[in-house]
Amino acid sequence: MQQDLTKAEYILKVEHLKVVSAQGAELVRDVSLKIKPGEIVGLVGESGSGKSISTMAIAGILPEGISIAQGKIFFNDRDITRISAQERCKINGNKIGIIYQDASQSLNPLIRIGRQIDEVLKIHTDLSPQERRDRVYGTMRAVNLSNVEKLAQRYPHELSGGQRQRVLIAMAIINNPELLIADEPTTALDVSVKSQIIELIKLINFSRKASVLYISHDFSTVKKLCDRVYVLYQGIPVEVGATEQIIKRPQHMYTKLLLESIPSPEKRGQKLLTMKARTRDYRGPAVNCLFAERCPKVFERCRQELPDMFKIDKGHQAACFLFDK
Amino acid sequence: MTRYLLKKAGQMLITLLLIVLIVFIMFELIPGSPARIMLGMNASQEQVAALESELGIHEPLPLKINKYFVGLLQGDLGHSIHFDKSVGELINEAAPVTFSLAMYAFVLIIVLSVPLALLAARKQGSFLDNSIRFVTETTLAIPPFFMAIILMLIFRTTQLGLSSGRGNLESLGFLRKFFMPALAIALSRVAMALEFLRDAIIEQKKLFYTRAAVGKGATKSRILFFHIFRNSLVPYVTALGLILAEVFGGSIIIEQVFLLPGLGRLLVTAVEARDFPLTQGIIILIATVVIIVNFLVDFINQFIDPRLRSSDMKSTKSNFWLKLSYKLKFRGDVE
Amino acid sequence: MTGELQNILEINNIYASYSTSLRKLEFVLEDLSLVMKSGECLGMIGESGSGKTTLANLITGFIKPISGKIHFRGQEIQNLSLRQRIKQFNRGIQMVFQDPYDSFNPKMTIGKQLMEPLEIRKFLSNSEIEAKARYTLEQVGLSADYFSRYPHQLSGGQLQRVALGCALIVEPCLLIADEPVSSLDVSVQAQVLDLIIDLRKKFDFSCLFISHDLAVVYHLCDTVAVLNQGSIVEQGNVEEVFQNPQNVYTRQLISDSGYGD
Amino acid sequence: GKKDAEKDTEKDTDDTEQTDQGVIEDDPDEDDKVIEEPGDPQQGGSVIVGITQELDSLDPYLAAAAGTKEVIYNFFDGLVKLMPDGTFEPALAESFDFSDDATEFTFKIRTGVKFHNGDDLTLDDVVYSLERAAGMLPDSEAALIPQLAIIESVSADTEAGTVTVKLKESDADFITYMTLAIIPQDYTEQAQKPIGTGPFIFTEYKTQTHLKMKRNPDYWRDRTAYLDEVTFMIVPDADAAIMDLQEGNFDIFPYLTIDKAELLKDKYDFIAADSNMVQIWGLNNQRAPFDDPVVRKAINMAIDKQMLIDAVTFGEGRVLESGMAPPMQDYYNADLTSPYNPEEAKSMLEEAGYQDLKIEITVPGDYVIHVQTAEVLAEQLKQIGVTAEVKTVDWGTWLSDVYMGRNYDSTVIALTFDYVAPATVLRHYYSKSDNNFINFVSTEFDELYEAALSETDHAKRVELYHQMQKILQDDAASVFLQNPGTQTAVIKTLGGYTTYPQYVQDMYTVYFK
Amino acid sequence: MMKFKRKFKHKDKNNQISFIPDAQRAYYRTSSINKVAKLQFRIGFMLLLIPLILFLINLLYRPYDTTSMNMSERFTAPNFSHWFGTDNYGRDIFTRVMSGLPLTIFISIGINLIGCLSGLLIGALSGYYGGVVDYWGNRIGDALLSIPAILMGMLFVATFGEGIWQVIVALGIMFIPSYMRVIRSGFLEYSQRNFVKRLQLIGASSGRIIWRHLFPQIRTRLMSAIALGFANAILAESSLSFLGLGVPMSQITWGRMLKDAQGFLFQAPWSAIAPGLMIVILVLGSFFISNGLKQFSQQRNMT
Ligand SMILES: Nc1ncnc2c1ncn2[C@@H]1O[C@H](COP(=O)(O)OP(=O)(O)OP(=O)(O)O)[C@@H](O)[C@H]1O
Ligand SMILES: Nc1ncnc2c1ncn2[C@@H]1O[C@H](COP(=O)(O)OP(=O)(O)OP(=O)(O)O)[C@@H](O)[C@H]1O
Ligand SMILES: [Mg+2]
Ligand SMILES: [Mg+2]
Repeated sequence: MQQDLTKAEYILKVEHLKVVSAQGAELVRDVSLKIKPGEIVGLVGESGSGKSISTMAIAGILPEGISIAQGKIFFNDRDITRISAQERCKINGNKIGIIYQDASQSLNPLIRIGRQIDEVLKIHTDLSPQERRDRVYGTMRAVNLSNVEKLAQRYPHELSGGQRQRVLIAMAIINNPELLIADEPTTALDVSVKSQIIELIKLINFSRKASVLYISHDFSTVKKLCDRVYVLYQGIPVEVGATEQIIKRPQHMYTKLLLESIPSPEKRGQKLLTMKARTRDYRGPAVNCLFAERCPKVFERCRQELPDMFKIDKGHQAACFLFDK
Repeated sequence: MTRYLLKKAGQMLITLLLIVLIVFIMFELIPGSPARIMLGMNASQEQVAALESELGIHEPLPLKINKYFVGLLQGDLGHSIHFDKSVGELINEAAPVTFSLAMYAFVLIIVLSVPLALLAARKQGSFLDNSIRFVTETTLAIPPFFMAIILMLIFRTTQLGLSSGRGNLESLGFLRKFFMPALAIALSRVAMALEFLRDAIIEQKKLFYTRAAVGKGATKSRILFFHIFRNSLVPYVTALGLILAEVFGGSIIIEQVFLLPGLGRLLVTAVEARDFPLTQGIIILIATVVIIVNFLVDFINQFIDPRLRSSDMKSTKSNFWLKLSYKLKFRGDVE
Repeated sequence: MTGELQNILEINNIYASYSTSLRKLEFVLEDLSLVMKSGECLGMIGESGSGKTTLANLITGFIKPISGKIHFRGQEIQNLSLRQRIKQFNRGIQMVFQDPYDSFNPKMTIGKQLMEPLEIRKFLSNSEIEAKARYTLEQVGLSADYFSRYPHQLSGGQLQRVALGCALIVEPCLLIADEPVSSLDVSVQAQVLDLIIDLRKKFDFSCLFISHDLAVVYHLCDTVAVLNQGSIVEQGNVEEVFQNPQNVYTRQLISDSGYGD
Repeated sequence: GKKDAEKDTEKDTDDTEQTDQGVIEDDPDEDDKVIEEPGDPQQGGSVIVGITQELDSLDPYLAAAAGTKEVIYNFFDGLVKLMPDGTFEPALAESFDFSDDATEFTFKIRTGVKFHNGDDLTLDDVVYSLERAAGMLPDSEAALIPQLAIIESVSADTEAGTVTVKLKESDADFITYMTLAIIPQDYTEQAQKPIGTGPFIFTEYKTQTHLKMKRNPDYWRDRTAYLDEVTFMIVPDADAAIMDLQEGNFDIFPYLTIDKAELLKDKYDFIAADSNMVQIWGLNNQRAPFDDPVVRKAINMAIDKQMLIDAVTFGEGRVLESGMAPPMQDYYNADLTSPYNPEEAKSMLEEAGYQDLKIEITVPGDYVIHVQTAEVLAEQLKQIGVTAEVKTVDWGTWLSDVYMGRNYDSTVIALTFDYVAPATVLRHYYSKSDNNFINFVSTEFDELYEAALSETDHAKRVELYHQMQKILQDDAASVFLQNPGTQTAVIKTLGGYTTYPQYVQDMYTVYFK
Repeated sequence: MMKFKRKFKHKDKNNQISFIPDAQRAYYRTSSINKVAKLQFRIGFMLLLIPLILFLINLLYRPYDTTSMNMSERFTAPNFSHWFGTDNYGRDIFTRVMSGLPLTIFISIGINLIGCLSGLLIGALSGYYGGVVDYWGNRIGDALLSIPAILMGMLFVATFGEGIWQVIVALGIMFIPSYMRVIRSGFLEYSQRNFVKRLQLIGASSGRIIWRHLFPQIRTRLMSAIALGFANAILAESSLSFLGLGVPMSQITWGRMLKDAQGFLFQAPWSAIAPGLMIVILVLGSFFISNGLKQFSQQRNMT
């Protein structure tokens, strides 16, 4: 992939991000991740592991009562955790495009979708209404929506789930953002629609040179799409590596077990799982390895210390004492 | 659409018919003969009997109902017993007072509740929010006539020159003259309207699409006015529709206090005099207005919220009703 | 998986619709026929809106078909009300729903809700009922201290286990599971799938498993039926269908999912 | 207030001038009509009168509410006119005469009198008026004025210019009824736009708001009314009108209670008058325990009437000892007394075996004065160990259940007399009358009553009525409470306000000083 | 921040912050809504305590008789011997206000009992079964609600006469549609939930589903409605009294006292202020409690 040398090495660099709720619960404990320009990075983890909260922290749209307690987020080498609302408005929708997890909740139900897509242009550009309309239709066509003139006049609830998701994508990419964050764009969708959207994201990444942060708990799509993958467990990345490495040679016990619990043709009719069930939802500060209670290979040290990331291979790291050499 | 309209019209008609029937049945049960009331204590039995038969009081109920409906279809509301005048004419005289009072109060409600709700909703639970709500709740807790009395005392002692609403309609500035009565009606309802709007705004704020709008780069004020405010209007408009019935109810009392020659006072006289045609006429008028306004509210809401246009919004609707019944209907009851 | 080859469920030419006016009649299920053998686990796949839930509701009796027949254990049931069904079959049809939190009374303890079906049936004494409920709880892999908890104190996976227990405690002949794992995490989904496999060995029931996840169906089921726009387009042994889909739609579905070959 | 009103007048006259030419001679100096010589009547000006009752029909025969009658009084004249001292003066009749047995009355009708519509008053109009009121017109079923039901025939003698009325039986009070309004023949809009011969002409009525009238320039008396225009403002609640009174928005306001005078005394004069009300605590003589005269007597003794008057009407009322009131002039038997003696009342009850007596007082809730009276009565009864429950019903219910249905224990009510005819009040105790709602039965009383009706000699009638009142007192038919006084607030610039034994607001005599 | 940490430590000992697996739920459980709701409860109860304490004092110590009249002391302005002054009969307003509580409350409770029980019955049936019952229930409710309630109250009282029971029945009937709506919407909402389906499948009868399962769901909501209804009943009673249609003269309710004071407002404003203030306090207290309950129920809804 070509790189513009004037640009920063990483388009997005998150360092030790910690997000807490008003009650002090740690929703995201310590997330660090880096995305190079043009790269598609996956973020996997079970429900509640803090994937969406991390993206919200990046986009500055954390819900009321939830705040960043620690850490920095560099976008093009600029810390965007403490910028003013106006500056945030300039970045969001312009340089960072976001596709939200739940499409039906992310659209204003009372406004025609054409206008909602147009709103992004209205805020960030000073194009004439005519130009804007052309661009809206163009982008809508680009995300494989057909019959766009009519579609633009519809209200969100009059669209199918797949269409809604594509509208969101159109909204996210219409300003050619440098970074596209896609938060589980396919979870709610049918199999056939799912693969279309994956193709679409690939295309955007290719044609518009956008970096992508792709969030999912579905390994099959991650496998198809991502260059690199972070595995998140209870607000802490436990393993990172190239997609190949993670899927073919998972090192952290959690990743291993997670992959094993996915039904596959070979395991048909057999029992799937060796991972113990999680018994409680601990939201206090991490003082030891959080996976210890479920880990089959747990040993004394796991219960006492919090493991760092240990290097396994080139670009492949895991937060497990087994690799502390 | 026509189907919908027809269905709605049918429902409205049924509701109206029921109202007429309820009033009919009540009047059948109410003791006291309008003839005797009209003629007074010194009248003789024969005189009363003669007047009663002239008024057709002892006719069987179905016949009376039938007669009434035939008249109604021809736009004839009957002849008032007490005033010896046609009901239509009497209503024509009194309705402008009540309707302008109601409209005035209505406008006051909107003018007061919208900015206050926006202020209160800015930060839920803030000092400002709490104090706005405390004050409006208090006004809601004051019986309306007591409120009127308090206002009267206050305005008198402060000499603001806002005299009570008595006098010729034409001779004084309408706005000044009706200010106090309208305010007395409005104050207790402001709390209802405000709370509705405030809750709606807060609820909308919690919804994800507002944050998604931040994600698009929209500014705060744009989000508030372009997204949140508009989306909060549906419950607010519905609340306003239902408040209207209460405003009419309020004007019945307030007209007594401020001595305004409106429908409310006419109605009290009519009921006391057992003047059935007049009572029925006024009730039908008020109920029709309320029903039509609520129909319009439905309509406006559909205009605001396209989701209400599609039929399969069962859950949204039920949720909606829940909230309505909660605050509004309950609060609104008999005040 | 006994050798008994009787059909537990036979659906013939069913038509179903939600529309109330005849003018705008739209069939959700159209001329649907399906045969399910006793003891088998039938997977039902199809995309969203294809009518899977509708079919489940039809079999359980929540909605009535416009025409067509449903035979359960040889008896025509499409016109029986829920109460009549309970009287007629002491081992009937039970169902597990997609959203576990939605399928429990949030204000009643798990134990009470487990015991309720038995209380209604009035065959057993109170102590026996409690014993059986505790036993069932154990069977679905939950310890006894969950007995007195409220639904919101359980995780989705745990609650889905309880839901299975609630359904199985009355020993049904046929269990309909409408996407029981779709709202769960992979790891939790795996637990529930394991549990179903386990329970099928312990209890003797047939299972209609509805899902849109082909992997799950392939993992769990013996036979599979593919539903498209209200009718079954293909039915057969799972492996055969997955390896050699006959229908165009099925082929598309399987290739999209990355299954098959 | 007044200046505004005057401006209004001017506007109004502009409108009406086309139809009634020269009705009002505008005095160019009207605005400066300030009181220079106090007490001297000035011509012109307009006043606002506050009235507290909603008006009903404006037809003088159909109007039933006292509040309406007192207003429309100004549009009409009767054959005779009641004077403030209770005597009668000829009005539209130049003179009148009646037979000794009081069955035939002859009136000589004045000539040159004009109705408001410009028509001359004719004998036919008088005959028509009497016949209509007596229910003698072909389509009428009953007398519109019940007292006139005894008329047998009315005939006119064009030659002599007289109208003769024959009665079915003798009625010495008949002349008092002849204050009856005389109306033009076959005019059908009396209820909406009344027309008579009176000193004022109806101009406008807005329901619930006001009624306006203007001076009749062709009035038949030697002078027209002083005032150019009078507006009756309807304010149903006297208490609520206080604020307006304090600002001087009304020129005349009748029916205030004396306690309000204190608040208004710098702007208004207060003119006291007797009312035409006999407030009684009616005891249902057929209902236990009031069927026992002992109970009735005991209760009569237990009531401190003066305290009641102090409490309810702030002392502005006269204690009554009989079923009639002082405004009835010499018919009222002022010699009767009843002692206030709760101890004896108590022992009387005990002797008669009544313990823990529980009674109910049903009052029409619309009348605050009666409700308050009942409240005070209940309190006073406690002293003799009687528990009284006050039950308020609305006026319609009172009329049908209590007055007509006679289904009650006791009630507080005021008997009113529209005419100064003693029989109208005492009729309530005549056992054959439908108005005898207290179920009083006394043959002696009945005989006296019948005799009085046909007696024409004034002194004898007075004697008969005095005897009747004594019977009522001796039998303790009910408890006669008070003749409440009324107060009329008249703004200090006005003079000439006159009160009558009848309920009227006579604007003819009112003028700016 | 300090606060958080301390809290944490304490909870850490028990080794659990919360047992709720889905933290979304956890968030709402422990959120600040709770605090506001509790505060509102507290204020509400405090307000309600004022009239209650007055009533209790009245049981032990009654400076004057409530009914005996003393003409020499009429319209005394508030002073040391008459704290709230005297009325037109020279009766002590303080004593009367103190003894006005029970009847005021009795009437309000009666009204709500009728409204709530009938509303519960109709609402439950129409919410659960829908169909014809629902349609006609709604039409009648609409009809009743589109006439201003004060007007209906007037007609009812004119029909049945004045008196405590009449007021209770008349207003009780007027309260039915409101309760019906609250309950109906609750039942409608929950009867579409899957757990109702599950119960039907295991053979639970409709009665069992309605009373054992659906009713508890709307209980908080209903309580909030009742608290509101309680306040509204007091307002309604005083409004009717104002029109002269309320409880009989001899009975002391605050509405009645306010009505009686009307005639002497300018001579003795204090005679209106004391009962008026009591009404406001009582009503406001109920509003607060209702609001608190409402927030609790909303919060429950989320779990
Ligand atoms: N209560 C209802 N009223 C009207 N239409 C309905 C109703 N329930 C479902 N439908 C319609 O029937 C069709 C089939 O719905 P169904 O719920 O059976 O689909 P499904 O296969 O279960 O989909 P999913 O995978 O999303 O659960 C859909 O088009 C849906 O819109
Ligand atoms: N608005 C909120 N307030 C408080 N806590 C929240 C809120 N939203 C999410 N959380 C909690 O924050 C944690 C991280 O949630 P997040 O939404 O990031 O999970 P996720 O990884 O996106 O899960 P999923 O796969 O279900 O989307 C969870 O424990 C969640 O319950
Ligand atoms: Mg998420
Ligand atoms: Mg489904």
